[in-house]
Amino acid sequence: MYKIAKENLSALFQLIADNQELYLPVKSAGQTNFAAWSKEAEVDLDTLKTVKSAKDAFFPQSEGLYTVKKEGKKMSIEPESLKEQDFVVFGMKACDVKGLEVLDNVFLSDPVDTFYAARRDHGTIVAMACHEPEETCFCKVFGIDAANPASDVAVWTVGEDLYWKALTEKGEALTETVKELFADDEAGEAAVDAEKEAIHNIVEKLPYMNLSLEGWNGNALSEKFDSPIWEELYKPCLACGTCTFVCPTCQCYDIKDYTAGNSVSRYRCWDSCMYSDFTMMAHGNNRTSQMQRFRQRFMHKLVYYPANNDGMYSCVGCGRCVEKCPQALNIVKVVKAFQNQGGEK
Amino acid sequence: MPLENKEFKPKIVAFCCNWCSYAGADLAGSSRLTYPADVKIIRVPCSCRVNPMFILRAFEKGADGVIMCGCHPGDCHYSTGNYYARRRMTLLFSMLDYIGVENGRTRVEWVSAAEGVKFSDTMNSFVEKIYSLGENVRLGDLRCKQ
Amino acid sequence: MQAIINRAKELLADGTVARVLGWKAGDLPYNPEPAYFETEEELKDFVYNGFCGANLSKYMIEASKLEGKTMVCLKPCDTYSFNQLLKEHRVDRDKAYIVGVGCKGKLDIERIKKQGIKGIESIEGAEISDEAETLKIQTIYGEKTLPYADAMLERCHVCKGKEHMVFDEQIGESKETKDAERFDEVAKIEAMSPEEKFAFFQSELSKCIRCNACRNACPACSCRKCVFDSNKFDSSQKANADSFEEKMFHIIRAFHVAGRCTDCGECSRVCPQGIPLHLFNRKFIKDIDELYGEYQAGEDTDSKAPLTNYTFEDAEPSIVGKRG
Amino acid sequence: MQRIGVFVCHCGSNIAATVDVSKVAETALMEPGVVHAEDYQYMCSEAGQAKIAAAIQEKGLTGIVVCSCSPRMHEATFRKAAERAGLNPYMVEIANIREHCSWIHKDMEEATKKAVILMRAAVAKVNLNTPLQAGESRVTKRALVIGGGIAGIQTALDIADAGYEVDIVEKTPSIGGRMSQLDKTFPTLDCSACILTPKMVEASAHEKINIYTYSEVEKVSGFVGDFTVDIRKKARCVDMDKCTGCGVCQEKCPSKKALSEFNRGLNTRSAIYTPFAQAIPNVPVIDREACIKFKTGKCGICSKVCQAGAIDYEQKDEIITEKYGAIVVATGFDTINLDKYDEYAYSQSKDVITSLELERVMNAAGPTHGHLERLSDGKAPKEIIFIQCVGSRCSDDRGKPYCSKICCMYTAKHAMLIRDKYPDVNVTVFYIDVRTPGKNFDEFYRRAVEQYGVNYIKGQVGKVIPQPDGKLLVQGSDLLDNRQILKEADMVVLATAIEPNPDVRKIATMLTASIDTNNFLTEAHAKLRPVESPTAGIFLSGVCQGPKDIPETVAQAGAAAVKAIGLLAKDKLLTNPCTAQSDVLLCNGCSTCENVCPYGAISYEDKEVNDHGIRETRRVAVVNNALCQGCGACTVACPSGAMDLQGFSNRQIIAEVDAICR
Repeated sequence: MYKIAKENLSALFQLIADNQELYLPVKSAGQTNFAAWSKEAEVDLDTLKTVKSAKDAFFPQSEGLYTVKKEGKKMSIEPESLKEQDFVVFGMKACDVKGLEVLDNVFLSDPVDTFYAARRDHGTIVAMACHEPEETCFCKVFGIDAANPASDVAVWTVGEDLYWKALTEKGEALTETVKELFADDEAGEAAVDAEKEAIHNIVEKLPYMNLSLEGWNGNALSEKFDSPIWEELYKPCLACGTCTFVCPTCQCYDIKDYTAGNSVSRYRCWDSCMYSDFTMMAHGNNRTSQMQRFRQRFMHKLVYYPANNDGMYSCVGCGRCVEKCPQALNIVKVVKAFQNQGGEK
Repeated sequence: MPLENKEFKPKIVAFCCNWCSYAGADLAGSSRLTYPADVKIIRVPCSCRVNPMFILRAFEKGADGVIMCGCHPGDCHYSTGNYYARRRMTLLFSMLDYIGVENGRTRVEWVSAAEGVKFSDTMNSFVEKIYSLGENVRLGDLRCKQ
Repeated sequence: MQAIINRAKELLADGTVARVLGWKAGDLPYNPEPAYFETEEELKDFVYNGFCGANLSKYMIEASKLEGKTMVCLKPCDTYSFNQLLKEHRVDRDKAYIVGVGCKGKLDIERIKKQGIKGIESIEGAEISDEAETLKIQTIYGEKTLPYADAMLERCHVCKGKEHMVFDEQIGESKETKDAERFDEVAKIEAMSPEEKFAFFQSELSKCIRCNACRNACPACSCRKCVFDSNKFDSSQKANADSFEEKMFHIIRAFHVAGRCTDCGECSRVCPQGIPLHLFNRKFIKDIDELYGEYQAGEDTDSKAPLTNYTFEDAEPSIVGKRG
Repeated sequence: MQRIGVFVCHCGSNIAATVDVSKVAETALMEPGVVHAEDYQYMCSEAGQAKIAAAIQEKGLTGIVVCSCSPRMHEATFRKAAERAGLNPYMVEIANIREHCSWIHKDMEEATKKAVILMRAAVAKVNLNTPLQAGESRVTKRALVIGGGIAGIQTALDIADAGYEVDIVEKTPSIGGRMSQLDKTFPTLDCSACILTPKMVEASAHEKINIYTYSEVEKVSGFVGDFTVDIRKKARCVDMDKCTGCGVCQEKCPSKKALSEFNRGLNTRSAIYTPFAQAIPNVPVIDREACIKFKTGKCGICSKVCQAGAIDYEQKDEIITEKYGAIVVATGFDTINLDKYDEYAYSQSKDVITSLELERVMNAAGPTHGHLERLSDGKAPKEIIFIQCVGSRCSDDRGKPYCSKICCMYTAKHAMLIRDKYPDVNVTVFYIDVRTPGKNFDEFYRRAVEQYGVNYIKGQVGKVIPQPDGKLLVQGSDLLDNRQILKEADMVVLATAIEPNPDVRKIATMLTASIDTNNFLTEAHAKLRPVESPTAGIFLSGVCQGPKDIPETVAQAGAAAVKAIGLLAKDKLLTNPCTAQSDVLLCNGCSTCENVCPYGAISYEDKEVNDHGIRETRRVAVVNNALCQGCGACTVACPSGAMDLQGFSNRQIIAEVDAICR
């Protein structure tokens, strides 16, 4: 267990950034999101939830795949290179770390997504325990411990200090490079334990933490799919992509081409199942109504994904959709709606 | 023309209405009134056919200046087209100015079929302005700059 | 609120309307959602308080296709949007029973949280009937108070007024909440140097995640298919792969609603990244007012919109440079 | 994928001297879709067109790009050539590498680069072209002639003689125009009225000609073959059917102080008047501003003396709506206002007059009954000075930059007539140049100098100073002798520049006909289509197009008539297929497009649609292709992009933009 005073953090960031890229929560134009560290950046570790999750660091919102160049009648293809540089993501929370596990199941299973895999290989995650969890959080529902992020390095905030503990080899390696700035503090264990307990106490008080997911599993397909409840639930939905874009586990992307003069670059970008052209094909669209699109998102999180991943849900209870949905719809309301009407059906 | 930066060859798109300005450009041509080759003309039936999307598209793809020419107000071949175009462009240019794009990169000029001289004068002064502003870096897609 | 519920029950009971479009209480103190109510029983969840900011007029596009009338609760500012939709033949007046509901300014949960308030358990003072000028917020980290005005949405500080532009009946009083000039923010930007303007918008727009919430919430953006979703202009975009695309999207979106935007403020309210999108629309409104005469979209249903109108003497585009 | 052929024209050396045409053709082969490229001396020649046809057939081309002169020049030529070879004519695009490239650039490398880019833009566009079919529209077999001067009369007579109905709309109470105000005509010196009056009579008597005098065109809508025109027949206050033209009313009218327009304000007329004795129709009008009855409510003498009972004070303006297939503009000219030419003392001295005023002075029906006398004191002048180019060939904004063309000749005429009738009068002419191109023109001028002893001085007049004794001191210069001249005159005549009738601007706007900076109507092509306006169905007759003398005007009037007849002879016209189209699935039915359509071509219908499985009835825009003229205003007004313009589609224009910026 190492300790570093908050006031020395910029020295820590500088030292990390000397050797590799560093992404961390930065406040810009009033909003906190993960961004590359720079001396001028306004680092914001106080805001519990960045607007977007740290998903971008591993699976960017848009990313080049390859470029086709044309010279006269000759064509050449230049693939985009894979991530080669090591980098650190600092300040993720336990839920976001779990979110990566959800993405891993998708992108690292065969056929492996090489772009994602390269980023995972080169990335070291320093996650922070949630000092003050909020009413929109429900990570506990998915077995996540807000006080113990399953990252390479875990960090706890206690008063004016941060406590630092490497949990993996990658974490050890990172610690080696920055150790010079740390103080050893064996007594820290106690302080950290107190912080963990405080977090657990708050978690118990939060309104969503004891949400029941009973009945939601990979086997619930037709029962849930055919429920008339969807018809009521989707109605306020604007069909925007906010929930999917702030979500740490949404993984759908579209592949598009951009024509730039004499070259065409093929890139992929996040897609949203809320969009009317999601999975649009030549014949049209599988899902023609917003109800179907709305249903898709929650069925995927709570039924389809568990069906394919040994019961694991693809929601981590970060609560970003709860906070950001323009019309106050979210996965919690969906689950509750089924609970309330469970008996009536 | 001041050529401070000799390497900079601006890309300039000129939208010209078929009835007045395009004919004005033809007259400039047949009168051998020169203006820089940086200007490329796109023929549209009327200035009211020019969608703000076209102008932004030109900037996206690397244009350094976009000029739109139409019939003088009151002389539109379709009676009222240039009036709508005038309002549209005024608002669009104002918005571009508002977000910090140099004002001189866009222009509207009314050029009649008989104004070959005005056409070439306009293009000369516009190109000169673009040279003075230099490359457009605020309103382009970087992928097109490579 | 009870008066609205009572009236809704009556209208449902006597068959005047087939459904009620209002808000349903959420599971947190601040997250009611737009909802339809078809029975007296369902109305038990009806809520109308300071957090019912959503403009319901756009929902009337779909509701106009349903059998029977819909009772829709519209705040004064929402009625402008309804009128504009009416003007564009997107909603059916005969399918709407408009209850103009009173408003004392709507609350912005993002703004409340920005002031360091978290772990919210309950909020007092958000009820429409409350006379309180202060919100009392109970959180797991202690009790906080906040002046009501400090928790209001930006749009309420420049409120267009207490009048409903269209309604069948009115329920509840409205309160004057305007305490700022509508165009001050725009004027401030106009006064900046080009470099400052560019830096300002670059930093705001770089937050855009292209979730389309602004567009989808906007009552003026009522296109069946947006140009940014279609191949008509070869302009289909799904993500901002380059910072140009943010500008393109927001400029064109603002342009498409220029002269049609009622300045209802939904775009800024719904933006998950807190981008002050109203600054685009309001710039056009300011320009239109200054160049072509004052015009308030949605004030009526028969005036000529500024961009489908002209005078011989209209300002030339070169005025942009001359105004400085 | 299209199979595109690119044809690069040398235009002799017009293009090839500045643009490396073979390089343009070579580069074209690199462009997507291009399967054939060649260059040739003259693409528009028969041999050139044959090459295009051959390539279309041999290579199975689906679209072609011709890199040549302006599409305004030869687009139609190449479209026809393509059509003959079996290709839809709208699969042809022109890259304008002459007017927009070779003629304005000197550097071969630069011009070639630009030509390549223009070619690329055209290829990019044609890649997205679709075959279009021209529709048909009916032709209304009736012509409208705006203006009843000699140009309008001649055009109307020629059209009527070909068997078509013609309406003449004349603003003043009588047809006749400027020519009716002239005394004699050059170079034959025959009497203007003697040759004009028979034409006027012929027009009024022609069974196919209908004349609206004291009337103005109020509104024009529609398009070639099918114009709808509102004509305002101003209240004459005299019943045209009842009036016998006896003239008693004019004699008895007590208000006689109104200035005579016909005599250029040199004398007065009664409030009820016909402009001149030979007026057609010979029916007076009441000038309401001068009429005592209208001013005070009392009087009514004309009504009392009119035995036919034709006076009708209650008469109102009448709007007549009529359909026409063709419209001829013959609005003529006026002299410019001399307010800005203080130095000639026009406003200070009655003895400084314009040449047109001199015509009235010399005319037997004029204010002096044809006697040459000073208007200030009625004395016979002994010394007359003519000043040429007053307001013509002017480099500043006081006057006109052009030559008024007729002044040199009419001044020679005036000088000659004066010297002939009053041999004791000295005549001096100050001129910049004497311009006498025309049959028997120079001979005429030389007669004035040699036979009649008119004193021509090359030089300009700086100032005319009225003297206390009534004489006019003229300060001028003699450029040939290089000396200043001070000369006293009894009369000064200003050869005042002519300008298009000021009303023409309003009319041009109504007709959407182009007008140049001098308010002359623009022709469709300066050389090849001099009597047609660029707006189809609008023809130009007389001075409204440019300065002309009478024979030229008559010739052009005939030419305009022939063009109009050519149009009226057709039963149907092919319409421009480049019209707007609305995509049913994208249309919001919001009516925005309708609000900007100048032709009322857009309406709304409730249509059953199947939008990817969603079946519903939607209000959608429908374009009437016969009415749509293809301006594109609607396409930009439409936020969803549902409205698009065939031939200039969003994607086509964007492809051009991309190609240029690439």
